[in-house]
Amino acid sequence: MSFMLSVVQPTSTWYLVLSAVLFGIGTIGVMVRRNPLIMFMCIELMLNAVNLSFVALSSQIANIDGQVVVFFVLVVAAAEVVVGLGIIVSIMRRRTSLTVDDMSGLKG
Amino acid sequence: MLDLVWLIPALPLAGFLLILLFGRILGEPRAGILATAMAASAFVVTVGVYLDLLSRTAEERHHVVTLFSWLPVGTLHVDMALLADPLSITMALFVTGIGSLIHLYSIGYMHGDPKFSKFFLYLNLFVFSMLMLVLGENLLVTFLGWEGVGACSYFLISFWHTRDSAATAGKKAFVTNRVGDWGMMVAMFLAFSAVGTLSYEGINAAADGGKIAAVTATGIAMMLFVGACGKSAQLPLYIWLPDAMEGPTPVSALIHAATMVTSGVFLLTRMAPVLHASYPWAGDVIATVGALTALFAATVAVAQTDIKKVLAYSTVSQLGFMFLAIGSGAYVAAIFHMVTHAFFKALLFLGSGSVIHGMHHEQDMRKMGALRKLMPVTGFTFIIGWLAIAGIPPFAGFWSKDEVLLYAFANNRLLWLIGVITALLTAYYMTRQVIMVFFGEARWNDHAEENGAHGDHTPHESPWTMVTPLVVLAGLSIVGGAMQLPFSKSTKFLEHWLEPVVHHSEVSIADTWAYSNKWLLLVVAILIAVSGVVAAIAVYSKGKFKIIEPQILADAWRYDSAVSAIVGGPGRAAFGGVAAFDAKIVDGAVNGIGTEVRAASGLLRKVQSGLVRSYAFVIGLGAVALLAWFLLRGIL
Amino acid sequence: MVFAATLDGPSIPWVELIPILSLLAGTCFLLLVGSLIPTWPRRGYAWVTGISTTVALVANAVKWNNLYYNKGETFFADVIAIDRFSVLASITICLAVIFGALMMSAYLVRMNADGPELYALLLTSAIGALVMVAANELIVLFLGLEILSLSLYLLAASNRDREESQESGLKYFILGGFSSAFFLYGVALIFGSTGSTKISGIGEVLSENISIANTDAMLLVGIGMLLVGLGFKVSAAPFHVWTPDVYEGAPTPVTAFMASAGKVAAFAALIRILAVGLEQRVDDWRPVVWALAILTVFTGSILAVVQTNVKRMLAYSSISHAGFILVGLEAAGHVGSDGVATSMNYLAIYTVLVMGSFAIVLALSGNTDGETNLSDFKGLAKRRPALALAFTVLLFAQAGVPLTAGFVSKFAVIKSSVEANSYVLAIAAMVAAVIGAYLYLRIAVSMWLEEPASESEISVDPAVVIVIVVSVAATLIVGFFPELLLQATRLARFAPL
Amino acid sequence: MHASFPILTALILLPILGAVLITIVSNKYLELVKVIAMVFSVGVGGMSIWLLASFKSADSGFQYVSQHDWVTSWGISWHLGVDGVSLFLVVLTGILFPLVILGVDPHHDHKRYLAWLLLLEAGVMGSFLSLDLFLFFIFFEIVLVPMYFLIGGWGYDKRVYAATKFFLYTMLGSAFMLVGIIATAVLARRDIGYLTFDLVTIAEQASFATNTGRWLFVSFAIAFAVKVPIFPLHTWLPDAHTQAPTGGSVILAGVLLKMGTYGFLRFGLYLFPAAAVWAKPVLLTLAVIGIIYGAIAATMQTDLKRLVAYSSVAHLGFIVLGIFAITSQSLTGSVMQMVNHGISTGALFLLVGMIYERRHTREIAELRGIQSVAPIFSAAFMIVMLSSIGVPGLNGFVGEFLILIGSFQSARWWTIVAATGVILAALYLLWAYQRVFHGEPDEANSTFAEMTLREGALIMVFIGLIGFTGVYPKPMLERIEPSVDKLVEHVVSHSDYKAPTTPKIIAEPHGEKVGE
Repeated sequence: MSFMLSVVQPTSTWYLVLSAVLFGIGTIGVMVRRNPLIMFMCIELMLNAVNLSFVALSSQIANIDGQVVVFFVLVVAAAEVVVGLGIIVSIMRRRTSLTVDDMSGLKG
Repeated sequence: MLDLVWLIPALPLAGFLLILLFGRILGEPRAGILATAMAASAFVVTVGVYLDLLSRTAEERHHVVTLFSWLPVGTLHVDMALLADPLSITMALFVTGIGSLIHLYSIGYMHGDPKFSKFFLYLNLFVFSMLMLVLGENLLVTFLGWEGVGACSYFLISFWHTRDSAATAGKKAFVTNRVGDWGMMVAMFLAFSAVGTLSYEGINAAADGGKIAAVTATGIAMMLFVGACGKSAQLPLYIWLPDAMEGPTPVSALIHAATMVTSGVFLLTRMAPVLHASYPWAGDVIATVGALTALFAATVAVAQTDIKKVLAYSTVSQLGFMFLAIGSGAYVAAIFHMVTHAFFKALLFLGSGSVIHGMHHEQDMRKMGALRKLMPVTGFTFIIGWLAIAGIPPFAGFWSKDEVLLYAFANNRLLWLIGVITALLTAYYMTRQVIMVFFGEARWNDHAEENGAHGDHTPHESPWTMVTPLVVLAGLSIVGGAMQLPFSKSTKFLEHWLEPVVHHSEVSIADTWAYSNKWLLLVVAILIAVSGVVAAIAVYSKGKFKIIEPQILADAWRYDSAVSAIVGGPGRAAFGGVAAFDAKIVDGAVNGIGTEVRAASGLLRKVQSGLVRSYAFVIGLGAVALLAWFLLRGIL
Repeated sequence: MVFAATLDGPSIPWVELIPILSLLAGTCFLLLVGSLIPTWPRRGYAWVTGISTTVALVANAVKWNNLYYNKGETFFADVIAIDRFSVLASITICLAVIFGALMMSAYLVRMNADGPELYALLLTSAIGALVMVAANELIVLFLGLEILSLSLYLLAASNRDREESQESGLKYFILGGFSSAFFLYGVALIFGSTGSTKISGIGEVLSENISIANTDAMLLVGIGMLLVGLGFKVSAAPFHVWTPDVYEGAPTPVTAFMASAGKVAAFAALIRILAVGLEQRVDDWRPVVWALAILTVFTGSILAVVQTNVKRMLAYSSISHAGFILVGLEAAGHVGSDGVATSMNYLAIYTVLVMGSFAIVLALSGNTDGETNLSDFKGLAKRRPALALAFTVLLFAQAGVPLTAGFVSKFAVIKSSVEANSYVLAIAAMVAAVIGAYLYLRIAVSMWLEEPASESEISVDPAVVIVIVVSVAATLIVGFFPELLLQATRLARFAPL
Repeated sequence: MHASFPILTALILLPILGAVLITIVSNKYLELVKVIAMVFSVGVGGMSIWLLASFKSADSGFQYVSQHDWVTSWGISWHLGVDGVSLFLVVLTGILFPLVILGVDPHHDHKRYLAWLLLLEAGVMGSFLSLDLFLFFIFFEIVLVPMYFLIGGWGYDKRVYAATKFFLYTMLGSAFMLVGIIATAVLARRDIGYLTFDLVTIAEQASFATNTGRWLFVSFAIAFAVKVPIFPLHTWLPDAHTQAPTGGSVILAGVLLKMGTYGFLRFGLYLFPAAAVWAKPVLLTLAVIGIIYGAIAATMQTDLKRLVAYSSVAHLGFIVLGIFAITSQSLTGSVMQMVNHGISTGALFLLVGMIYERRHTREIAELRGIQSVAPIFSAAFMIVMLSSIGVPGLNGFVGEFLILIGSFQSARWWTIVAATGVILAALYLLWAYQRVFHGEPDEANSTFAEMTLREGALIMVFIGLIGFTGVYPKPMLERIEPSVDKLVEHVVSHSDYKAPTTPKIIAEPHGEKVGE
């Protein structure tokens, strides 16, 4: 019985895999979505996936640093939100609807 | 006196320079007189040198005057040096002698030509080059003259360069000669690598001393012969000479009859020891080519209607005789025939020139006739020349030609036969020419209109400047044979004279059937000549037989036209092909790379679509590639 | 362990921080006083920026002098490394900031949009850059990177009147964030596999090859992720895609700055990580750098061939320059190579060249900041010969023509590459350089060999003149006397190695 | 001038100074600009002649050497020197430039034109004088810039294309050489003990592994082969020559191409003897191909200038043949021919330029019968042409003959084929001459102006050189030969090459009779 349970007992590997999956989702999201806000969220998703693996790894190798990192990352992410939204808003000021595909004047 | 040998070429050179600087100021006729004076004084100096040589013993008849060191590089030492010995002085004598006569003649002939002084400029330059050729102490100095005469011949053939035919003829002459020059250069290279020097002394000494392997010697000899074929208009390179008649007639007389064209013969005589040291077949090749050329040209001469063309082909034919002699090892005979030929062929050319001059530059013999009366001196001298070349005793040509045939017989009877047939034809076509020009009824009146000539176009005798040379040459053509009479050792003056030059190489036919029966051959030769003359008279004067002048002969067996066709057709196409290859393929590749890069650029641009998503995608792809690599590294 | 049981933090060596602090002070001053006093004397902001940067520069110079006999050390519990390498990079960056400020002032004056914000952003990004080059700790490095990038995003988008500026800002932002995520993931994985985020620490761990729970693969993947993130910042193909668009769209002074300071910082970080942290894993990353280098030189030079916008051309040329620096980096992956030094050498020279070039573009680009087409350069030799000559010098320098700094830099890189026996890479790079030369020739042709399209008077702002003169002078001086620079860059070393 | 005066350095720096001065002087004082250009170019010319006069002919080593440290951390030094091989190229450079500056009018932008020309002169001088690989490369490469602007700025209709092609093609070549140079220095460090780019040090002290040496040689050879140019890398040349302004063409043909052949001598044979001997057959073959191919291509050209350009391909083929035949005569001939070709072809380009000035066309088909209207001009052209054909007594022959007779010793069959080139040379030049100068002038050409005094004086200098060198080459030969012999010895001692020997017994000047 306990053996059965032990199979479903999540190990750090599970978290790593999960974070990898999340990261992948985020990546693909950036590649396929058009709406800048959603792309932006995908990036946030990627960052948080990384946070997850930091936590998992730090517990795995018994090193607290990894968990400290998360705070830094969160701060950075917050800063990014500010900047990103700033830019998006300033663009929105000229045009009502926006997909990044509209912003393809520069090319070649 | 011998040390003054450098004066011989120096004088014409001075003349050249003077006319180059002051030609326009001098103008006509002073430029001509100056040039003639220079040539004449060169002749005087030559005579002096000749006498000096004569006063020495045979061993001492050999003097080198080194002017300066020309090309000293490593083991190669080439001096600008002149060699005075019997052979070179013999050549120098008749080059300067006949040269000055022709200068004199030209004063009259070129009268009124706008480029009068330039003509003499070239003439003097030619004489200078020719003298360098014959007096050169080593192959390279000779080559200097060799190319110089080639260039002058180019200038003079295309002297009236506004005539396209003249321009083309000049170019043809130069380029064809270059083919020969190639041979001569290779010969020099071979000689240098075999002997380590280019001086005749060195090479000939080595050859006599058996220091040159037969194969090398043969190589040198054959290459020299290639050169000779070019200059001396032998098959297959003779084609330039007939066209060279585009030049003024004095030029034809001087360059294309008397002097330049014989330099091939001279060269081979000069290098006789090498020829002697080479395989026997080398001589046969030369003799055969000579004989064939002689016959070939003679047949062609039979059907020519241009007064100068006849003489041109006859020249080719006579040169053939000389090579026949060389190939048979009869160097003396070759030189002998060369000298006599110089006399009578110069005479004939000048005569024809006088005729052309008198006929207001009409060259077609069909429009001549009965000029004997109107141009008595010209006619008389021309007839002498005719008898000389036809081989009628006791004129010069008879003796020399007989000598050649004698050696030919001793060497190879088939070649002798060819020679005899040639002699027959020679007598025939020369007689034909004399009849067409000087006898028969006058045909020039009915053609006068066609020429568009105005006023009085009755032919007239030429001025004294032109006639005097004719007389002198006529005299020489009569007595020229005296320098080598077959009667006894003592009458063979030329042979003694040239002895120090060719003694190692000259064949001895003393104990051959031919020698013992030489009088018989002599008689045969006479009969041949006479029959040729008679036949011609029968055909052209008496009209006994109908005239046979097949077109194929008039067209010189279509050899020349065939060559032109090949050069102008496939040859030119091939050249064009190369040029196209260069533009399309070689350069095309270069430009192709350029366009390829541009294309690649255009292609890669597509990636820069400007779409953020696709950029992210590219980055993602890159990331995947990198990770793939690292994972592989990790797993392996 | 950074955080000991007691709570006294690590001692702070303020002296070492003077550069960063002075920049920080400058920023605060600009923002506070700028918001309090609305109207400033002309170019006042630029002066403040310049002064604070100069202070930083001087401080760095002094530091360099002190470091002449020792390589330097690390502070904050080995988080910040002040060594010859970082100081050299810092000096370069400070120069870039000063140039940038000068161009910025000219630009804003012309747009009459002078204000403190952009200068503040300039300074903050400079701070980020300084942190990056000195960081001996991946997270600190990440922070520096983000400070730099965030400021640059804003700077790029700063011209609200130009669609392109906005677009470039957005693109840069999205892709930048995207790539930093990769970088961060890499950090995480390396942390997981080595148990350390200190660059030197990682090096030690790997050299002692203490085996820890996780597999080697994790470390390798981590390295890959790091390379993606930094490859993006240094615009190495295929992570270069953003460069042309952003460079073209951003205001010219900003382009110049991000092309120089941004690249220096990113490369410094990359070099430090690879050469110090992953020294043991040379065999893993060298082939990748090799491939990236070849890909980058060719992408840059080939794509430049058909461009018609000078700013874009320069963007592509900067890509191929990045390729050349990677060549140097690849050489650094061999034992006893001076690849690091030559790469830094290249970066320093490249900074000058790119600054000068963009300064000239700025001088010509008119009030809308948009007239940067090749056609706008037609017949420049007839309109402003001096300007044309200066640009020609800078262009030929970038092409690597001898007696210019550009040649020195290329020669140095190729030399290290040859010394490292990577001949193929060296030859490939040189061939690419030839292809690239075509681009410079095209500009030269339209300047010298074509008739001017417009005769309008070109007025060059004195600030820009300074930049141009200095950069051209530097180009030629270094070109004729390479020793001056070589002596310095030769000393670039890491602490605490 | 006393010996301690750094004349070689001056030869390089003076033109640069002149160029700088010209750039400073305002456009308004055009005459001043011209004067400056004249003074400096003539000054340099004079110095080069002084160099020639005071050159110690017996000395086979480098003379007037001046050496100063430059980039110490890379072992690069400012190392100049002149020997028999480079002497006459330097003199040629010194003579050609003033002639071009005085004799050819660019028609517009004199100031820039002259400045570029002087820079070009400095570059050319430098590459002939450098004894340091790095230094040589710098000059070799820097030359492209002024030449590029000369072609592009003052050339004819397709100038930009030609200039760009020239620049990129040559630069691509030197790209390989740069890697080669660095590799050479780096690899030589093992034998020498320290890093140096000094040519002499490397050539004398370093020895490369067989294959390494070959690779290095190839990397150099590519650059030189492009510069010479050797078939099939020659196609930039016709374009560049045809589109360049007259002055440019003269310089290009006169001295720039020689940088390639000179490079083969100095940095091919001298630096990598073994590899050079190894590559001998290939280069000989290419040279011979170039001779024939260039001549054939020249024959079919319809553009007079293009024809001359292709003739250069053929002539340089001879030079390369001589270089890689590696005999005393062939090498001396090659050096000789470098100068001769510079004079003859330079003069040809001048004359073609004069034709263009008068008729504004280079198309052979549009020219006709000029000899009737301009005899003196035609005479000048004829003389120059004959020298280019290689008629004895003119300079062209001396070099050509020495090359051939020398090559025959070590490369018999190549030489025999190459010698046929003299036939073709006569063919294409005489044919062109006939089409341009012979015949009746049509009315377009009937107004063809006779040579002016200035032009005449200009050409006379060339003709004088042509004549003198052809008749009395000894002064040149005795200065060239010692260095060349030294080079041959160097090759022999550093490779398995055996210099051919000619039988000494009879090799005396007109040797005494042997046998008898």
